Amino acid sequence: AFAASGIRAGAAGTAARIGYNGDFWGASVAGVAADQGFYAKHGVDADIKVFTNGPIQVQALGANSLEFGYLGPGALWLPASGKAKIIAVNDVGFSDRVIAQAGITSIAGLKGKKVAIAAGTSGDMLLRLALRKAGMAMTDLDIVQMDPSTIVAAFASKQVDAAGIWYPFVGIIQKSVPDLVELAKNDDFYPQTTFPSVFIARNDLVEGNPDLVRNVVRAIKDAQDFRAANQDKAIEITSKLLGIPADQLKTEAGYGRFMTSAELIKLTKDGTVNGWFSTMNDLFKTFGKLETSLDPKDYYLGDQYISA
Amino acid sequence: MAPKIVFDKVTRRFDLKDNAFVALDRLSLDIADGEFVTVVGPSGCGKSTALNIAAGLLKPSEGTVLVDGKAVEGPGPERGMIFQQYALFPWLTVRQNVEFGLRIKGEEASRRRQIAERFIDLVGLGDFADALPKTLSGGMKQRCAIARAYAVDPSILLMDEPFGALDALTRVQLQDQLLDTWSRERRTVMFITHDVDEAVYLANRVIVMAARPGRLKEIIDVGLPYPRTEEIRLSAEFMSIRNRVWQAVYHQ
Amino acid sequence: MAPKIVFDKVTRRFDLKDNAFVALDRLSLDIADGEFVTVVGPSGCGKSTALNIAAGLLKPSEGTVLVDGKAVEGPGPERGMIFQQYALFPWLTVRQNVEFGLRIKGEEASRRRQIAERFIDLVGLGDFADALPKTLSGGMKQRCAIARAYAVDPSILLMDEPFGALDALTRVQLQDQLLDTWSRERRTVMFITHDVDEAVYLANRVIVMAARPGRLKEIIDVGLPYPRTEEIRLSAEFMSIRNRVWQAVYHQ
Amino acid sequence: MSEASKTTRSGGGSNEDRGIDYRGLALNLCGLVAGIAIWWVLTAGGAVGLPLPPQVASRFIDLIANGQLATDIMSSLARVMTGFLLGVILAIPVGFVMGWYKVARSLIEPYLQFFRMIPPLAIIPLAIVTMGIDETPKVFVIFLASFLASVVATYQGVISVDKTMINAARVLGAKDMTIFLRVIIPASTPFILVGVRIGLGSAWATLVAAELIAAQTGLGFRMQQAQLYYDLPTIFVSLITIGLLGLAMDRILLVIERRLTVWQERV
Amino acid sequence: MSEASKTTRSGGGSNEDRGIDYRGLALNLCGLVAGIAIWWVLTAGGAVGLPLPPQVASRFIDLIANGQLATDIMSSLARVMTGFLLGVILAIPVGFVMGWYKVARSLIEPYLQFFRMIPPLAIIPLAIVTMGIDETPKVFVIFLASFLASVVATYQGVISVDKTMINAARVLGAKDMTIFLRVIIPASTPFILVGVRIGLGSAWATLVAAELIAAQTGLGFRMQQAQLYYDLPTIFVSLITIGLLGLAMDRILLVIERRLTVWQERV
Ligand SMILES: Nc1ncnc2c1ncn2[C@@H]1O[C@H](COP(=O)(O)OP(=O)(O)OP(=O)(O)O)[C@@H](O)[C@H]1O
Ligand SMILES: Nc1ncnc2c1ncn2[C@@H]1O[C@H](COP(=O)(O)OP(=O)(O)OP(=O)(O)O)[C@@H](O)[C@H]1O
Ligand SMILES: [Mg+2]
Ligand SMILES: [Mg+2]
Repeated sequence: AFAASGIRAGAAGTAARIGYNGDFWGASVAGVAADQGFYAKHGVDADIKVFTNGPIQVQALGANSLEFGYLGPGALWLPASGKAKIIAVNDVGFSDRVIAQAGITSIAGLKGKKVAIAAGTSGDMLLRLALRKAGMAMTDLDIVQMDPSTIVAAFASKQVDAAGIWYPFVGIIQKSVPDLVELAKNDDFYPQTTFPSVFIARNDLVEGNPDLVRNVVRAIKDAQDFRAANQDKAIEITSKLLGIPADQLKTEAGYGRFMTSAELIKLTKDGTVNGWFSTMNDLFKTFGKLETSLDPKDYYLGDQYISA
Repeated sequence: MAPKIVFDKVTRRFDLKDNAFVALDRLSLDIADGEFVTVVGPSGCGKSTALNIAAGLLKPSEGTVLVDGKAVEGPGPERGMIFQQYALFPWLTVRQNVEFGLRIKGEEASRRRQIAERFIDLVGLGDFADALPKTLSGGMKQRCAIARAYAVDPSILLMDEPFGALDALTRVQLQDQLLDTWSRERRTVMFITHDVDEAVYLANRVIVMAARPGRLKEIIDVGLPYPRTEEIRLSAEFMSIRNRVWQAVYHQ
Repeated sequence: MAPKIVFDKVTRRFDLKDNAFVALDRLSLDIADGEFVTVVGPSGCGKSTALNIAAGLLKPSEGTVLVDGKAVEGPGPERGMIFQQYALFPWLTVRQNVEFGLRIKGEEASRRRQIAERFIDLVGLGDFADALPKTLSGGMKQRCAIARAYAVDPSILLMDEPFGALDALTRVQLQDQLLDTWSRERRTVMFITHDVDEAVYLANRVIVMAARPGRLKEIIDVGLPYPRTEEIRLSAEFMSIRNRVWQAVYHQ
Repeated sequence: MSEASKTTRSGGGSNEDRGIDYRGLALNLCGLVAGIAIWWVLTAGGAVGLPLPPQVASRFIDLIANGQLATDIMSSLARVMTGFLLGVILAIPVGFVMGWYKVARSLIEPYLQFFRMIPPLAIIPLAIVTMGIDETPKVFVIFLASFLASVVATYQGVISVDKTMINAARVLGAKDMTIFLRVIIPASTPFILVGVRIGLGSAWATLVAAELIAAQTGLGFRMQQAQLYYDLPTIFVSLITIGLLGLAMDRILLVIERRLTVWQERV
Repeated sequence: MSEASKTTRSGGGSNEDRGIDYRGLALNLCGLVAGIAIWWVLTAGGAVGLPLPPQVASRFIDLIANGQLATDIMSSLARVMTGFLLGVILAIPVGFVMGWYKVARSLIEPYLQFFRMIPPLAIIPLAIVTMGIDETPKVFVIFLASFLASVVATYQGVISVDKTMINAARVLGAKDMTIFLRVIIPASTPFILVGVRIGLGSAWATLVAAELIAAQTGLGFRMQQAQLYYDLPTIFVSLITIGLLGLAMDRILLVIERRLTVWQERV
């Protein structure tokens, strides 16, 4: 079937292996670009490959098994430590939440409570932001680390008091715990701090094959504009690509911005995007994930995105 | 008096790939309480098969074996058995092998040890009580199996070529010991042997079997008095019975 | 002529927990090419140990065994062996067991089959050529082991109580067959038995061993002419040698 | 009396050797029905966060209908079969060498035992770096799991072979290679088959980890993806398919085992 | 000539039975040195994305110094030991029941084989819902892995026991329970120990999965956390510690095995 394997979009052009994550935000641009022929249009013979997470794609880049990839916000420290270059922002996420069992009404109320997080994910980071805002530290809580899908089971069976997690998981938990409380969401920190997802390229390509990078960025931009203009169609394409029912993707898509390339050019030009990355780096540093980071200028190829 | 063991038209077949092989064909035989019968017959004539059925280790395909009037359902400690291949427990020492049955009987440790000691000495393994079976010679293994069977003091002894691996002197000693306890304690003994002399020397009656299919051929009453002595062994009567058995086994 | 097999002060000890057990104490013995020696002695006197050392399966603790003037380093197909416990390969049929050595020798399939057929018939297992060992009676297993050893046609035959589990008639037949091929093909045979009659009937010389420690006690020349017949077996000379051997074994 | 108390048991060879064991199959079926019933009762009671059997069944039908299940099965099966077969085929000679040559044992064994303890997940980064992201690293991870599980059993099989069997072969002129092929392997078949069956379990249980490496299709990949959306019916379809395929392969091994070990006397 | 060509081999019992096998240990050491050398050469060559041995060594020292390694070892060891012991202790009677009673076999076995194929990761959500997030589900996941791996071997051990041994015991008056304890268990010790050793591997290899469940300390937990930060030295410290602890436990099992199977004739 269509969903079955990597799709070669167009026979002609420079070959490029492009990774993506198997969820709506990770897959929609790659899916749309392949389905609508945007890669071919810009002379890229794309071989798109699905991955389960970003760090594996960085490993694959490092092993020369991949040219381009996709990273969620939790993995942004990888380009920040020089492991890859960001060639475009995909979108910013608004699906993260800090949720708590009924009865807990504020972040302050989490003191000493059992809080589940999947370490290094955007849910983890949102919790940390919320704590900082409330003048608390992680050590004030009883943090338990788990796998994201495990948090669903743990929260639903009331094994934990709170969690840093995201939609669609929050929606699923709501089915069994309808009275859960949302203590924090991404919007609370927008626009100063937000969690962007990005497209990346292998370091040596940027010097070695700038044409290919430019062409891929062009295809990405076309796909972003198509996605923003035809949301239902984009969902349908992604659903077919991933073999996941459209309604599940639709829920997920409800928590993004669907930014156009024009918007992103604007945000890049006024430095907002670099600001996001700097804030992320600061966060990573306070979490102890990074000791030193590169300047976003050195790994986000904003100018290329603008000019492509 | 009711017989102790009754073979009632016992047939045993083994399924082979294409057909069934008849190892034992309608064997009927009564063994009286306190009787000593020996079984002789060519290799593969079903001697071990008959003994295993009496022990309850093999089910007859047809017919029944009764012990004390009750159909045999399985093995029991009142029927002691000595296997053709010894079947010692390789993880136990000689002493532990001999004590195995006593432990099951629930004998307490000191008594167990005492009984085991006696039978180990009886078979001449006193110096090897703590040896593992793998360190024993063939004849020593066989003697250990004999001591193990004797130790539980069963009222019926089923013995499958128990002295086959023994040298002549040890063999004569154990024959005499066996006859001695048998006559004192009135056990019932069914004893397979290839040695016609031995068969005649020990038995009240010699059961002669024939092969293909395995079946009863003839029963020969020995009728020599007990205790049997070296004198009897050399007597003309012994010789004549011995020859009759030989004839019965090997005459077409 | 140089002897075929030389035991030169062969000692074998087994390590036990606290001390070493001497199973064989400085055994020295020459066996001439084409000679038939039988070994008798009480159970546990080191007969199997000596045979295993000659086969190259056991290393002597001291001393050497020479075959054709060369020290034995390990087993070889020129020294065929029949084990006291048969040691058949349970996953092979009778025929495959007998063919095993031929296959190693590199005989081609049709010839292999032909040779195997001959020896299987010789031991009377013709109808059981395709049976697995677990379906054989004790005596049948032993006969299969005999056929397997004969089939590779070794110039030396080391036989550990090879006829112990056979009925008297089969035993006599196999004795005569063995003597027949031995005298025709001038094999060297070292043959362990518990049966003094058998020892005398077959041998050029009877090696008598004693126990604790296992050692050579006496070598008795038989000196009866071949072919040996039923007549010889009944002769007074046979009887006297038989008695000498018996005395040697069981006299203190 | 004799006719009345006639016992007709077929005897020595157990029934399983030939034909189909209907009673066993019936009991298998009972077990299956009972299992599903327990699942149903548990989930209907709402106690456990599991999907109901009919939900899973309908997802099964969907995934069969759109061909996705067939594709996933094909790619996973290919990976598992390749990795598993390579693993057990290598385990047999390695187990032999370790059991037979003491030097080899001292050199190799600690490494084997060491790597047996390492979770397959930890091997993945290394596999990607050295083997890329195509089929090779996936098959390798599965191969490693089944190899490491089965080599212990083969090794133990080799050292448990009855010494007299080996002596018998040596006296018949067999050299090491022949002893290995014609004595050690058949004599340790029961052990080897334990190894093979445990290796099969390890192979399937490692599938999900293997398909973390840029799999495009496969049951393990599908399961991970469904986990992103907490799509329990799909997770269950994958799990049940993995379990059933593994079970079927195990049954085949069992039949092979019966064939290869008819010579054993059984309880 | 006899004195000159004297061969002094200690004989029947192999040297391993008593005392320490220095030659074996020396070879073990050689293997170890060679392994580290290969690792060093590979990483120094820059071919593979691995940390250098000295980096790992210095991290080892750090983690020992600040006590973290000790804490991690203690909590992981407690989990693995409990789960593993429970698993193998249960596997022995279950293997016996399956090997001995045909009805039980038909009912239980398909489930065992089915669950053997399921990756431990998939069990975790269920374990959390039913057992919470404390030690119980972690131990349970490890228990399950070692149980499922070792039960196959025990079962095979039971059905491979020589029939004549069982007959000998029955003739001496033994009933099922005695036969199980005094015949089946000793006779199938070689198989059971294969099961136990494979179970040990599964237990350690499952540790990482188990410590996904809200662990606060532990080697698997530490490794996952290091993975988030791409902290290769720490990952290696955890892996090596897991491997070494597992190896040490395996050695202990091996010694126990030697003790329990002195009665076997060995190659
Ligand atoms: N499990 C089995 N399957 C098939 N055939 C068998 C089985 N057990 C025994 N037989 C056959 O039954 C026949 C009788 O065997 P049995 O062991 O009773 O002989 P026996 O009289 O004891 O012989 P021996 O004196 O050689 O021990 C033999 O031909 C043997 O092949
Ligand atoms: N592996 C071993 N470990 C310790 N002792 C052993 C070992 N093998 C044999 N022995 C001892 O060596 C002695 C001689 O054994 P061997 O098997 O040679 O006797 P044998 O003369 O063949 O006796 P039989 O006629 O009973 O077969 C015995 O006392 C036996 O206990
Ligand atoms: Mg018999
Ligand atoms: Mg002997």
